[in-house]
Amino acid sequence: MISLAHFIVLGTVLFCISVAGIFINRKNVIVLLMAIELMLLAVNMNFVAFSRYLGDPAGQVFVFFILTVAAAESAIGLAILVVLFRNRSTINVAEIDSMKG
Amino acid sequence: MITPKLILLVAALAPLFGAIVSGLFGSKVGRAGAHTVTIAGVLVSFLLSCYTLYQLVTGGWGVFNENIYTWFEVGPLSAHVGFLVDRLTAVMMVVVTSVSLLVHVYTIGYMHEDPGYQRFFSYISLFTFSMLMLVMSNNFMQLFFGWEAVGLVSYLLIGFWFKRPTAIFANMKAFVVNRVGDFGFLLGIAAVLLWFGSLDYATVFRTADATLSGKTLEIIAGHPWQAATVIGVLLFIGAMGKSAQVPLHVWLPDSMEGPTPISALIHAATMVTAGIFMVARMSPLYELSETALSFVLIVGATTALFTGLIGIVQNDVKRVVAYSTLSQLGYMTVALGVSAYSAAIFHLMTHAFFKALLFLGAGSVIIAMHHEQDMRYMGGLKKYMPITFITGWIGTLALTGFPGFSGFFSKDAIIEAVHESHRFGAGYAYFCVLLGVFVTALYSFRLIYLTYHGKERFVVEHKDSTHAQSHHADEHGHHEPGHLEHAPHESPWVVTLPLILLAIPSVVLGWFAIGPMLFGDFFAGAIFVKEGGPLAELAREWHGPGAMLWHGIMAPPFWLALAGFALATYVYLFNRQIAQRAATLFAPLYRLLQNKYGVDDLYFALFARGGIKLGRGLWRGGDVAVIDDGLVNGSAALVQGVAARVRRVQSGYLYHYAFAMILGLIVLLGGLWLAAR
Amino acid sequence: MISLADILTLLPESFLTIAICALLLLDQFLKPAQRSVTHYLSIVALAVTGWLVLQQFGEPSAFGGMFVRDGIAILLKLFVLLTTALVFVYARPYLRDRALFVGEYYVLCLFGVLGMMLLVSAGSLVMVYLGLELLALSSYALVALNRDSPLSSEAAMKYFVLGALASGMLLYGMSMIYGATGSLDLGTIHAVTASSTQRGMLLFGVVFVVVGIAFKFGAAPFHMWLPDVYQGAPTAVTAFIGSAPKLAAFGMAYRLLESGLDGLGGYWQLMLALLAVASLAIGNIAAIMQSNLKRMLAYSTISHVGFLFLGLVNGQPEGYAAAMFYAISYALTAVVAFGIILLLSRAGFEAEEIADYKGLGQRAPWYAFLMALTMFSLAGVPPLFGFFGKLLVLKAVAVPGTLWLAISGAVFAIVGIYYYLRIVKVMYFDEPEQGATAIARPADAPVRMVISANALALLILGITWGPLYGWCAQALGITK
Amino acid sequence: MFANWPLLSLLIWLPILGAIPLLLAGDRRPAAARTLALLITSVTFLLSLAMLSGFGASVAAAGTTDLGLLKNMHLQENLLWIEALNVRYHLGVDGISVALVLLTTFTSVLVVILGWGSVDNKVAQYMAAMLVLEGLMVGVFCALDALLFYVFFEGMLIPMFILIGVWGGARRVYATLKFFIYTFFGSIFMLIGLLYLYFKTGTFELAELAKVGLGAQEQAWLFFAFLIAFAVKVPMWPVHTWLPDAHVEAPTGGSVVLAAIMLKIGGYGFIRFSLPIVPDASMEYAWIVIAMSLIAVVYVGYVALVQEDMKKLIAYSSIAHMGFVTLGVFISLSLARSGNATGAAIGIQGAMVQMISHGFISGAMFASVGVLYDRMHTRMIRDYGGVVNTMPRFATLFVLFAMANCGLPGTSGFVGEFWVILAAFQHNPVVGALAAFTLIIGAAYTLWLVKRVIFGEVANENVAQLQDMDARETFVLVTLAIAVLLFGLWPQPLGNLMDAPIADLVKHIVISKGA
Repeated sequence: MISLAHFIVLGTVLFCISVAGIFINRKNVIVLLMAIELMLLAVNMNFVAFSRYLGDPAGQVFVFFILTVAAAESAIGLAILVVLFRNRSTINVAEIDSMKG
Repeated sequence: MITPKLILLVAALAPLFGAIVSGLFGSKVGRAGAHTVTIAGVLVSFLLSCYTLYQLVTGGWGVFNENIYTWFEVGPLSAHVGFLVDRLTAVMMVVVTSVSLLVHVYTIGYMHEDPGYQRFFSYISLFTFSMLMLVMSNNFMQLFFGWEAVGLVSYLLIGFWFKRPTAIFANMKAFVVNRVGDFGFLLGIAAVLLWFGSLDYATVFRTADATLSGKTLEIIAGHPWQAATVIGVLLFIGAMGKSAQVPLHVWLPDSMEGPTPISALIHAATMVTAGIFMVARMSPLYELSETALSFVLIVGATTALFTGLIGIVQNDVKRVVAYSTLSQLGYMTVALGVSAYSAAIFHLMTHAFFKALLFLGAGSVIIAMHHEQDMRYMGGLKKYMPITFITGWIGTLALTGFPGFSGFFSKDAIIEAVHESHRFGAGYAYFCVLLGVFVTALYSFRLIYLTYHGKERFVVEHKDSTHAQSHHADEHGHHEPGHLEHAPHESPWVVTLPLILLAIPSVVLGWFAIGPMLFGDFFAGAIFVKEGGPLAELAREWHGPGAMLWHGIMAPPFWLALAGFALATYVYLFNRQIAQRAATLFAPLYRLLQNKYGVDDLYFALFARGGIKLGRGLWRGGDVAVIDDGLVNGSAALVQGVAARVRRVQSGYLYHYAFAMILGLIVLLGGLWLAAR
Repeated sequence: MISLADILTLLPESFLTIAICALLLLDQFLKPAQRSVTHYLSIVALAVTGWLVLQQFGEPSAFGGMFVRDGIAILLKLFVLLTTALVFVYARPYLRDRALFVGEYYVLCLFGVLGMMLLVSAGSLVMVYLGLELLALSSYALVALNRDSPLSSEAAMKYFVLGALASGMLLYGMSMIYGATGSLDLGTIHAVTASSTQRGMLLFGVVFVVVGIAFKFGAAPFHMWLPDVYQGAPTAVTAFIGSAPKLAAFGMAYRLLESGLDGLGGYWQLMLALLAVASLAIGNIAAIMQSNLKRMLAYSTISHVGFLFLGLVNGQPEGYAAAMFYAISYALTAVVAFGIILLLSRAGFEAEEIADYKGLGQRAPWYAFLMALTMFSLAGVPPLFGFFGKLLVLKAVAVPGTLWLAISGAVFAIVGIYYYLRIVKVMYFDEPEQGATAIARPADAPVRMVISANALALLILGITWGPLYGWCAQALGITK
Repeated sequence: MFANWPLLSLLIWLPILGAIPLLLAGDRRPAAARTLALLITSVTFLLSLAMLSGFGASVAAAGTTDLGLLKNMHLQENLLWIEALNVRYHLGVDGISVALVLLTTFTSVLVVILGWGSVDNKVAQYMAAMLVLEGLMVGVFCALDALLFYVFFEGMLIPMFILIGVWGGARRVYATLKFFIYTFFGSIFMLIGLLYLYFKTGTFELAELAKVGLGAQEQAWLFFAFLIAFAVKVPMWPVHTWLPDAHVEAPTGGSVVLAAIMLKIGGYGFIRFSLPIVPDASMEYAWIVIAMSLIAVVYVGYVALVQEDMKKLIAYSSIAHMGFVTLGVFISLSLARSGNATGAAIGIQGAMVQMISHGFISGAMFASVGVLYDRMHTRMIRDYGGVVNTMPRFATLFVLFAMANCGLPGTSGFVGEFWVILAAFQHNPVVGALAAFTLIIGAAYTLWLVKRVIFGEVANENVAQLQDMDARETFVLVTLAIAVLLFGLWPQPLGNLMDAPIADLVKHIVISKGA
């Protein structure tokens, strides 16, 4: 029998993975975008689990919103990525450090 | 309506008027105008002073004590300007105004070439005013006013020739050393206020005994000091400054950098005696403390002897007289120390005249020598300037206390008084004053012989090339020593007249003044002496001046003076090599005297140089190094340093930024965890 | 069920939405020469929205409490609109010089405004999230507005990634709170948290929510995006991001923390206190070393956030009022600073290096004077507006228990004074460099008038700030 | 006739608003700017004289609430400023303030006249800054609401910052930043203290704050908050190092204002804040202030002795003289507590008189240095010597001011020092002695300056070229000289002015407010 706790743990694990993905990865910006998606999904997991457990649909409605926004977000992210590549001809995270201090 | 108040006011303010006119409008009124108005002012004040004295002596007036103007009031405490005029004050007024008057006249001749003519007259009139305010004061605040005012004028006058480096050094030295005295003086006043709650003479003197008895001040734990002693000593420190008592005597000889008239007026006759007057005025306080009086006594005795010794080796004619002034001031102080206040005042009076006479005489010589002051280049002047010569002798005889001359009476009275006294230090003092007599005679006659007798040690050469320069009194000392453009000659009447007028009291004053002043009740009410003061002792065997004269010839002082005279005569008139030989024979002693026991050098090294070193240390070490560079700029630098590090955290790398956020998150979680449990 | 009342309540927002769409369409049919039309129309739109906000049609809350319209919301909205309008005015010449004078700028800004308006009157977590994202997404796009600038795109990327990370965390926190309280409605959450005893998960969520808020504000250590974005973004965009969103951020914080999680005040106040001190320290210290004015202003923003948090830490109506006042005063001040940068810059010259301001006092005395006013206001020197913001927040913490916060605030204010004075020094005490021409373009007379009015307002509001604070207090139901 | 005028507001706002037309006029017509500035300052001065008209008469029932503070406040204006915080625009003057306000308006006129010739770039701005400064300073002395006071107190920094920074000397930037940050550092803690008091009382009214009871711990904190603020302003050792730099770099007018008025605000603050609000803590920690003051007298005196820069020397002497102010104030506190009301009154009177007279003297000294600087463009003592030969009139006045600076009786410099030393002696003879040490060291550094600058042979070509003062300079210095002598010979008016408030203050501080 899978209890709520399992879902929460799973969500947490996913969340941590995505976070790690964001600050451990030093190669590719695309990976960052994926990590972000993953993070949102982790959150969705939580919401769905909770809403199911609480028997309250609102949580799942929120999930829809999140999914929508996520889509828009990644769209903008990719757009920025394109612009960045146009200007820098690289998407290597370790090379975008022209502003510091 | 002529009231005493009006008379006194006019007496005090007339010189001030003269000073203001000749000072602010000197260019308008011109030289003649300047000296006319100032002399007129002083003359008025002289006549009124004489009138005042007359009225007080004949009992026309009672003691005058009124507040004229309220200076400042805080709650119950108030500080006034007011006059307390009794016989003591009146005597001082007469002395001050008379000498001042003569000096004014004398100045016409002495300064006639000087560009600062009006300025000079303005100063000496201002001085007269300040001195009058000092002696006429009826409270401590005004006393301090006058005290500082005369100091200021003396500062201005010593530095009158402000181009001479020595002069502007001397006047600064004089002022600062005097300030050391005033330091004590002001504290003394503060102490008076502390215990009496008033600054009025009358109040303080009336309640002195009752108020101070049993009062003590304990600064070092376990060493309570008597209130009376504290007040006495502190006030006397002020007197030591003004009256140039050891160890604050160093400024007086240097003050000779000023023009001779003020040496006579300020640094011999009047200002320097302010201290003496002050102590006499405070007799009701001093009588309450044996300790304070012993202190006074010892300081005075030391001054009397040891400054006199220096006089022997001086070559500058004015400096010899200056040192003799120091030693005479010592005598007066000794008199104060043995509570023979009236003797001190008496000597103050006689000394004022004969010392002024000596100074003015020296000045007359200096004029004749075209501002050559070194006795080694004089000699044989008697045939050139008879009047100066004769008056010089009179002054010297008075100074050395030749029987019959005024100095004799006043000085012998002091010596006798010391002899009678049993106060701690009296023995030492007696020794000092006795030996002092010999020393006095020695340097006085040395002066006379080197100046007026013997053969001329200067050459007269008629060079017109250097003629012009000698016509600027403030530019002298430039020509090579002992060379004069034209022969010395007697000074004009404006110079000689004062000499003559001063010579008269120097001779006769003693005869009729000593009786009432010392042994009569002349100063009754003004000066307060406990029972059994030495003068009372003397009074018992007092049979008039004649007897004193006779007795004086028997007494040791006379013989000591005679010895000094003889020695001087032998050495400086007949056999001058001995002087050199003695100098070489007692070289160490000679050198010791030459550089004044090294006191000046010591002070300069200790206080002037030391002060500057200390200041620099505090500034560079304290302000600049520690506070500014250390704390102020240091903290600034610290922030900058931190900032430089903080910057590096902002590395520009996305993953570092993210990492920072995660770190923050973790910290918050941790903090929460800590807070929650 | 959407009732008419709900629509009425949301009339300003609805109007703005429609206006934006209309502008978007219209802009397509305009020649570049006619771009001004968009400009003026968008300002008009803002003005009308403001008017509608003032009218307060409909009920004080709509959609079952998802949307609340209380005094705070109204006040914040008004100032958001005002600030944005000012930004539009100042930005115009800058944009024109740079081929950035395009409809997108206005549309995106207006979307951002819409997001802020929703955010400040959010009554439930969903609304908070939506408003936030609407603001954030348009900001990302705005930062990258200048497609040919490497810096802009880099800034945009950083902003985007970190922003996404932050909103992810916020969402995660929200999910926890949802799980703990079983509701997305802030009112309910408030009720539950006030009572509920077992708080483990709730607190866990609170931390993430606070992180989300801190990021939006740019409080250390969640400030890393701020300097780069401020510097990288076109100044016109920086002006927008640097001013109005602070107001929205306050609204968000107020909604989440006060309306929602008041019951846990003790905990999040502690966190905010830590963040406040960190921001004060890092912001003020790092600003000293900056040579780029926009970057310096970014750090100064961080330090100001630190001050603003002091108000929140207090957790009383007075504290919130102080924080709100602070946000408003900061927004109105910062917009002047950016405005002057905008005015001084020209085609090919960004006027964003501090060195560019050497001798401005001689080259353009009036601008220099306005800039000086702004700097003194930011530094918090009386009698300027900025001082009273600081006064109020310090007052909020100058009470037993949090005195240490007040003192640390004071200490860092001293550190901070230095870099503001540095600007004044550069403008007045340094000689202009060779070739630095006088900048005063006759074209922008109206702009100059507006910015002058805005800057002088800092002085005048410094003397007559009473009513404004009165509104803030009233909005928070303080009766004096 | 002025009874029902908002006179104080007029005094504050006339100069400040007057600055606006000046700024608008710009540098195009410097002559006009100068005239206008002179006009405004003179009118302000005349108006400020009108303040005196009401004095002697007791105050209308307006604020006769409690001991001391409001009872003696004339010309009160009490409006609500910030209703939400109950901050009031409350102005009023008692004798203490009146003296300082008059000093301010008087000095400002002279400063404008001084700037007439010596400032020739950006004249309008210079004059405007001066005017704003004047208004704010008047405000400080009139404010009866702590926050209002603080606003004026801090606002002053801006014009002064500009004055030093724009018209200053070579190291002006360092000096002016140092000045600003130093002072800001001091005052910000006072602000926290005030806010804490507000938390306690819900008001910034000084009169109320003076009444509120405070525990020993609270008082201690507040005392030190105030101490930092005012010690920096006075300035007291060891937070004095901004002053020499500021003075050296500031333009003549700036130095004059700084020395003559700004420093006084520190002393005024001690009298208005520390003593009435936290008397017990002030009593307990008086020894700290006394020690600092004595260090100022002795240590700083020695430091002044070795300065090579005239302005620095005078700046240090200012610090030493302000030491007497703080000394007098805190001595009198402990005297009052030990039941010696007279001594206490003497102390505070002395401190106040010292403030006023130092205003004249230091102002005059800096003005004199300015006169020389305008001719020689150097402040180094070694570049001078024998000035008296070429500038006799100047030399006369300079010697007079120097004498006043070493506290010669008959000059105003004497009065304050005299009283303070007497009071100090009553508190503790050793303290009195250390204070009296200024007689020696003060004379030493002042006269040495005179000796090196004024007297002696003409030192070099430049000195030989010197022209004596023109009418304008003469007017300024003579006016100051008259003031110096007048208050030296006739200080009673000051006494009468300040007697009542000081007596009440003494009554007030005797009462402990331990709560």
